[in-house]
Amino acid sequence: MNRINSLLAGVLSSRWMKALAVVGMAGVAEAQGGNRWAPFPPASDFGHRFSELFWLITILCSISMVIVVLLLLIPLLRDRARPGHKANYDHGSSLHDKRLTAVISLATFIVLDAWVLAIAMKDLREAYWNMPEVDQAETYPIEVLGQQWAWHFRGPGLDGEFGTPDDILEMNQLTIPKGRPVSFQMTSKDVIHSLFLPEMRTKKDVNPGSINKTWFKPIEAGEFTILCAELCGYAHYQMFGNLTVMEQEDFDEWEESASLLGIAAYDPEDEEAQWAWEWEE
Amino acid sequence: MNRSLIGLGALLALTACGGGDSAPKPQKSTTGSTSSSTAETTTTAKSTDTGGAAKASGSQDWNDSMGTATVSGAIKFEGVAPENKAITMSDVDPKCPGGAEETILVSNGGLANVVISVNKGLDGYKFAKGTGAVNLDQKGCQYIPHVLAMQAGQTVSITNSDDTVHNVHSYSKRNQAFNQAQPAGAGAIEKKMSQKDKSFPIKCDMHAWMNCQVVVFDHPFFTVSDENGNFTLPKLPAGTYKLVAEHESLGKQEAEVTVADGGTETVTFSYGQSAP
Amino acid sequence: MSGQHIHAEPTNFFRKHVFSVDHKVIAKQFLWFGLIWLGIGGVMAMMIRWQLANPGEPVPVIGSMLFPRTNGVLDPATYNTLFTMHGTIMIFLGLTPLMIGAIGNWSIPLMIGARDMIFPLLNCLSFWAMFLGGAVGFISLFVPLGATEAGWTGYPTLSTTINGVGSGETLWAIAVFLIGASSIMGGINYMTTVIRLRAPGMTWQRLPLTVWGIFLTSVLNVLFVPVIGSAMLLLIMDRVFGTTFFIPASIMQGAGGGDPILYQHLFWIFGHPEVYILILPAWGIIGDLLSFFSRKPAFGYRAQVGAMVAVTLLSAVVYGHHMFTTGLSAMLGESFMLLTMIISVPAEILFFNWLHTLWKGNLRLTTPMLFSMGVIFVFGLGGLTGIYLATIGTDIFLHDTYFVVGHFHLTMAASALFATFAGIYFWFPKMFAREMNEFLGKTHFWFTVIPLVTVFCLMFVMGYAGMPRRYYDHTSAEYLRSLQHLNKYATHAAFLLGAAQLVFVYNFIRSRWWGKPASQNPWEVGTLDWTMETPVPHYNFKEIPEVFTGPHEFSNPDIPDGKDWISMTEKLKA
Amino acid sequence: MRSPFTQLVCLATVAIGTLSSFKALNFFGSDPRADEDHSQMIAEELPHARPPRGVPLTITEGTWLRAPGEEWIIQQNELARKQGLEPRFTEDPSAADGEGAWIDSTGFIQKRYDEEEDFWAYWQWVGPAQLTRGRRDFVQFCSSCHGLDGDGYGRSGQWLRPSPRDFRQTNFKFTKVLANLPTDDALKRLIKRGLDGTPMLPWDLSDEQITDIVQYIKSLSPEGMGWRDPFTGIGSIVEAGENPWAGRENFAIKHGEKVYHGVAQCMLCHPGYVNPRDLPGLLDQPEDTVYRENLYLPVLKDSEYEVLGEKVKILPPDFTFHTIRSGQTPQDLYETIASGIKGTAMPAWKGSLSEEDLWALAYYVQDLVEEYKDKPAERRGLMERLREGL
Amino acid sequence: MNVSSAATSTLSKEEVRTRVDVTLGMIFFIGSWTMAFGTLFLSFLVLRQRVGVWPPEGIVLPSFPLATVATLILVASSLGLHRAVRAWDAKGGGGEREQASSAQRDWAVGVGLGFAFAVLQALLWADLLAAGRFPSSGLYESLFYGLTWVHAAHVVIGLLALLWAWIGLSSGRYGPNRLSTVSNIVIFWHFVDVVWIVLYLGFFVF
Repeated sequence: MNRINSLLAGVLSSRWMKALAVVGMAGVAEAQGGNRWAPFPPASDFGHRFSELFWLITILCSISMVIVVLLLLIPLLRDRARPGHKANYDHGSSLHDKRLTAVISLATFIVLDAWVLAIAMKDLREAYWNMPEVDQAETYPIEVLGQQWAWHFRGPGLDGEFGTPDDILEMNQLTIPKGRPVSFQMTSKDVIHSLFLPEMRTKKDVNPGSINKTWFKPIEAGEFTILCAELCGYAHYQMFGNLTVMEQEDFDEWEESASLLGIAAYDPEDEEAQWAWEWEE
Repeated sequence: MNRSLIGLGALLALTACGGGDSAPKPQKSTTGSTSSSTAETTTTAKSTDTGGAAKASGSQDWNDSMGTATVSGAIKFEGVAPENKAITMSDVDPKCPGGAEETILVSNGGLANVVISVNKGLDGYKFAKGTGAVNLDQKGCQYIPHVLAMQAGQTVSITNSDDTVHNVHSYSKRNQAFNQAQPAGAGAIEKKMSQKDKSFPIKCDMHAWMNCQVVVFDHPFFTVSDENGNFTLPKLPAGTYKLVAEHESLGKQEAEVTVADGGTETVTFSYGQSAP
Repeated sequence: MSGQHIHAEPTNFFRKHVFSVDHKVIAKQFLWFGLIWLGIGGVMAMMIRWQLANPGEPVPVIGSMLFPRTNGVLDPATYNTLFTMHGTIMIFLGLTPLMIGAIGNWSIPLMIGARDMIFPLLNCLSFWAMFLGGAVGFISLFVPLGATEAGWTGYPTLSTTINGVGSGETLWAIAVFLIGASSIMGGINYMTTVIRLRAPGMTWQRLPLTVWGIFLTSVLNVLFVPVIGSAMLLLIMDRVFGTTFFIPASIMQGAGGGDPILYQHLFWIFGHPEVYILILPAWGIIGDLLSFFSRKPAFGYRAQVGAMVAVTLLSAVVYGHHMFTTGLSAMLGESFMLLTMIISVPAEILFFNWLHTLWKGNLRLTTPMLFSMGVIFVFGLGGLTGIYLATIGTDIFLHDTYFVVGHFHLTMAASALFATFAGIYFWFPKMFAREMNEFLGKTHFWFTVIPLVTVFCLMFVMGYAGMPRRYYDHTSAEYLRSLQHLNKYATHAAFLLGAAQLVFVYNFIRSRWWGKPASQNPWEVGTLDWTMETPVPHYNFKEIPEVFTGPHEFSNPDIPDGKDWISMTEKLKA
Repeated sequence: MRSPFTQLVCLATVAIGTLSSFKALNFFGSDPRADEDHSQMIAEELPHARPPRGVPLTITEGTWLRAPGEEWIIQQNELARKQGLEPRFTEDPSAADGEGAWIDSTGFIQKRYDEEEDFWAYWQWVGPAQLTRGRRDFVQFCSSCHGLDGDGYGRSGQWLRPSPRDFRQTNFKFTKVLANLPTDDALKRLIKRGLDGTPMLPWDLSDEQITDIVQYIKSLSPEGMGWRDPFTGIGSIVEAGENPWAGRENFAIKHGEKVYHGVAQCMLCHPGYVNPRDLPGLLDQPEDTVYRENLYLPVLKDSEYEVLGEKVKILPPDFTFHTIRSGQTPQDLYETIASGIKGTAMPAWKGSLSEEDLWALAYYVQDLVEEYKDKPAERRGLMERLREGL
Repeated sequence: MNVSSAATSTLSKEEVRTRVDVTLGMIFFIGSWTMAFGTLFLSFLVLRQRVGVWPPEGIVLPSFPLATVATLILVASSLGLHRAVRAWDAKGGGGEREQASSAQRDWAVGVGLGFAFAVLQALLWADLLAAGRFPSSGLYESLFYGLTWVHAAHVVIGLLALLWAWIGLSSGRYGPNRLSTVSNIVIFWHFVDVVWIVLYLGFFVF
């Protein structure tokens, strides 16, 4: 299995595969022209893993589908009813047929499902569920509050603590540093939303009444998209925002001035505006 | 959806929402509060513009020669006057010189900036609108005067003598509120106060300490106590009046006074720290 | 035999055609009811596609009639209502009555050799409960403050009063509740009928696959529809009586209030079996039809039945894959991923057997056969794309995008719809004693399958490119603007698909009244329904037949008279 | 009567009777743990749990609302005439028992005398059917933030800053009118445009729906306030005249920088964007001029707007950081600057600055937004320049 | 239970077949309804688990003695009806079934206790409402009212069905075939009984 995996990894990273990926992502090149057929390339670490997994499944599924279509087409062309032609009387109940059924089903399961399952599990355990500890200095925590129809983001500011005057509050705009794991805790005021960061290849529902967690590690700086992926009412389609990933030094500067502006905007009498919660481990 | 689908809904006789809202027939104009106005006032008032106030019939037009009596007096402040806190202005605007609060100004036991006016006893007269302008200056990042009393119809002319910008933020109720910027060197802001108005502040948001009080009366019998707390209300007709003294933080006091033609009466109001 | 008495045929119009207890009449009622709702749902789909391709432009032809206040433009609220009702209608009022109500009612007694359902009155009630449900759902479109806008899944807290205090959502929940009650009644009836009223000799292993499919669907109906019924009750209470089952008390602390995620669990405990509720009869029907028209026994009959039973058993324990992004724990997520992968094994067995049934057959490419093969094709596409969604890593990105829309339309909608069409074309001669036009039928097939696959494969591309579903206007967010061209292509294909259904409507109506009279057994198959005269007499079988052979004994060398088929009531040579 | 079952039944019957009579005598009383206020408290915690029956959806009575005066009516008719349309209002002197009124498609405007206040003002009649339509649309679309009663405190409106409008306070920030209250058209424009960077979205509602909603919102004014106050002024959106800098935008920006830091002293509340070493040179001021502390941070300002009875404070935006709420084109910015922002510290500048200065300010602010907002590297450069030598 | 007793009694083959048919349908129905109530209990357990202290502190709880008595009464009612049906099954057969007076008495007592239960249920609600606890007061109230409402709806349906069966019985309309209907209604009533016991355990015991 390992050998197959490494073989696959080799195939996936080969030039041949890249060519295929380029075809697949032709949209990226074409995006300048306004139209695309593919997502923008992943910008988070496990985004790349999931992209590779996607292409693996695509290859396997394409092969399977081709076989199915062939098996439909051949009888369609070869075994049409015509005078003198007789069907083969076969209940498929012989031991041989039963074995064949079992073997082919199992083989399909192994090739189609088990393989994918194994890689998916590996990816999930190594990346997706490997949530970073927040007390690691490099983890950047964010609290997300969804509402109809806007995203609120709260960064801890310079002191690294939530619920203090220097918290950074942003609406429909999220700024995070590049190359550091970003850890999210999120909840919603009213209905269920879903934080969808297409370039980061991540998505997590934002539920009222409970705090949901997710994380990712951006590996490219730039401007990205925030969308809402769970129907949240009338203006669901307008609930989008902007994700800015900054180089660390830009981010430091940004964090400082954002923090200072946070302090400037802090009104101790307006308790209601301070909606931060205790960061849950 | 519900209303968008009305067409189909109507077809199915399932519409649940209110039907069309065709323009209602214009109605006889009544406020609903009291009985309808008389035809006479309607016509007279129609000729005047939005401001023109016509009191009930039976009153006579006022002119200055009708008043010969005078009420004068003083506003006393008992006890130790609180010290006016100094205001540090330079960290907000270095062009402001600094100063102190002017809420309670006491000198020689007299309380300044108290508005004294006649409240009751003028029913028999009809007063023309005031004319002319009253000046409100902004100097040293303070309003001068700190308390301004004026007659409806007069114009307040707000000037800026500072080398900095102010915004004149009026909180008037019956006269239109406004919030107008006034940079250094800009011309005066002229605002006509056409309606009587209870005491309201004018503030500057850029310099949060700046505020002044303005009262607009619909008659000419009002004044503001001077720095020693003295005041004079001249040219009153003979009669019995209720005098009201109003201070921005210490509140209102009332007194009844009766004057004869040509006579002079003295009234003294007295405020203290524990005044109502 | 109880329930097998022959009562006199009713003469009263109401007794005969409206409140009839005869399964054949009820099947036809379900058929018309389902077709009308299918049409309404289809028109809604066309309006949705129009809006997606031309956001904010007035809907042509019907727009100004339906939405006079906006001059025919769909506003976002209306759009939300449309896709909500499109889903609800297609699943609960379109496919369920057609597949389970019409085909189930028609075929079960006829195929197992019974005179009627075991509880005829319950059968009648089942239809009228569904009718009432449909009526309530329809009324919900016109109530003040708007119809339902929370999607066919009706997730709280969007579906609670937090989002809207209008009664549309409440009526929607009541409608789903009533339709659920109808399904349960039908399910109990079908199950008991199949268990108790099989003709002598009709052993479980001679049961046609259609009956097997509907029987297993009934099991799922009886077991899992009550779950959605209860969930709807709780939702109605939340909306009307102010309870807080699904409404959290405070925003950040869950304590003290309800739990919106609970509803998702309840919904998908029902919702995933519902997918199989719609697909199991389809599998059964095409299992039979492929054999019938290949003139070849159903390959691996027992394996097919076993696979369907396995799917039935597994159906309820895989529901978690609908909730990978709601914050399932890692353990639950991995378990559901594994279980979901495992449920593909029965599907693989079915595919293998279907394809093997065709292999070396003698294929009569009639319309029902084409549609059956169409099911293999579209279900193959839909099923394989299920792997992306079963895998958490890819599902995280694809969840709630158009990829999902494409996937479930191919599996649940297109497959079930194709099987339904196959069933209608197949049983039409027996139902209405007239034949449907084959040429129009084949035209219908080709003009359905090609645009349909185009539309939903384009949706795979859209989803892969990151386009979320249930958006009123994909041009509002910059990220999606560059995908708008895909929407245009999809809409063109969808309109073609819609137009193709007019061929079916024409064919159906023309054949119903003016078609060629049908012979007793035009398809030359041996199941019990085709052995009786056409039209089917009142109370079906004067004498309960005795069964000697299986349903798929085609091309058996032991068949007498040199035919390639044998009636189930005949005996094989030797 | 001897079987144990029958005995059980008898026992149970006796028990029921006893219990029922105890019940009638209130023998059980209420639970000692019961806390009178507690149920109240929980009910308050769950405002959303209010059963929908409690939400009235139909308005049975029409209402008089203040309308802009005759000038505006004539202006509207002029506008319609210019667009080649029928005049919007027709004067009918015989209407209202000969009192006369201006009639349009939705209702009519009349000049009415208020006896109690002794005042003449223009009033508009809004019928119950229109209010009901507006009410329903309001509940459907607006109430999640603005509350079912228009109190600005719907479930989604909580914790939101800037907070959603409480329509009972009749205070609208971005209507861009010089008077206290906006005309219907100004409000409609605001609803259609939305406010950038807030959940107040551009609403894709039909014109008719928005008209109804606007009428309903106006009718939420309490007695003697807002559109029920005879003395309020209602005005149209401030008119931007000829753009004096057309074709010379670069000069406008330069000049705007001077106005911003100089005569208008925007930096008293907003941040300054020039290093204080360079400021005297820019403004022709003495070299030793002192500027306020923390020149690069905006100053928190009071506002007239209340949330839960407390006045909230508002931070003037840093144009290189915060999102401008009401449009970023020079035209939008001109309108905002000229008319001020109601209820906040931002005054109206029209009349206080020359048109040239106003436009220059608009161009300068637009330039700040374009150059630095969401551009981390550029903004960092700016901040470094500002801190230099400090 | 009825099936087995019927099988050993004097019912004819066709009667037994009918009994099996309808009882099978009833079993499927009960299975279905078990899922429905199972869903409600699942919700109950999930929501209850979200609250740290159960029952929540500081609120008025429904009266425990009242509920206990109600439970006993419902069980007694179920037992009475069961005895009546069993007696008829044993004695019935053909058209010669005699309505034993004890069976009739059991039946009457069973139905009467059913009504008594309904009254007690109403008292339980009245008690709670009088204490100012409404369905919207909190999660406990939501659960209590919500679940008992659903149950009470079944009680009402069950009582109506029992009354209907009683009318049929007393008019002598039911031959042995239709006695299946009566036995089915009683099975339903047992189910209602069991659901109540689970509710009682959930709300008052554990």
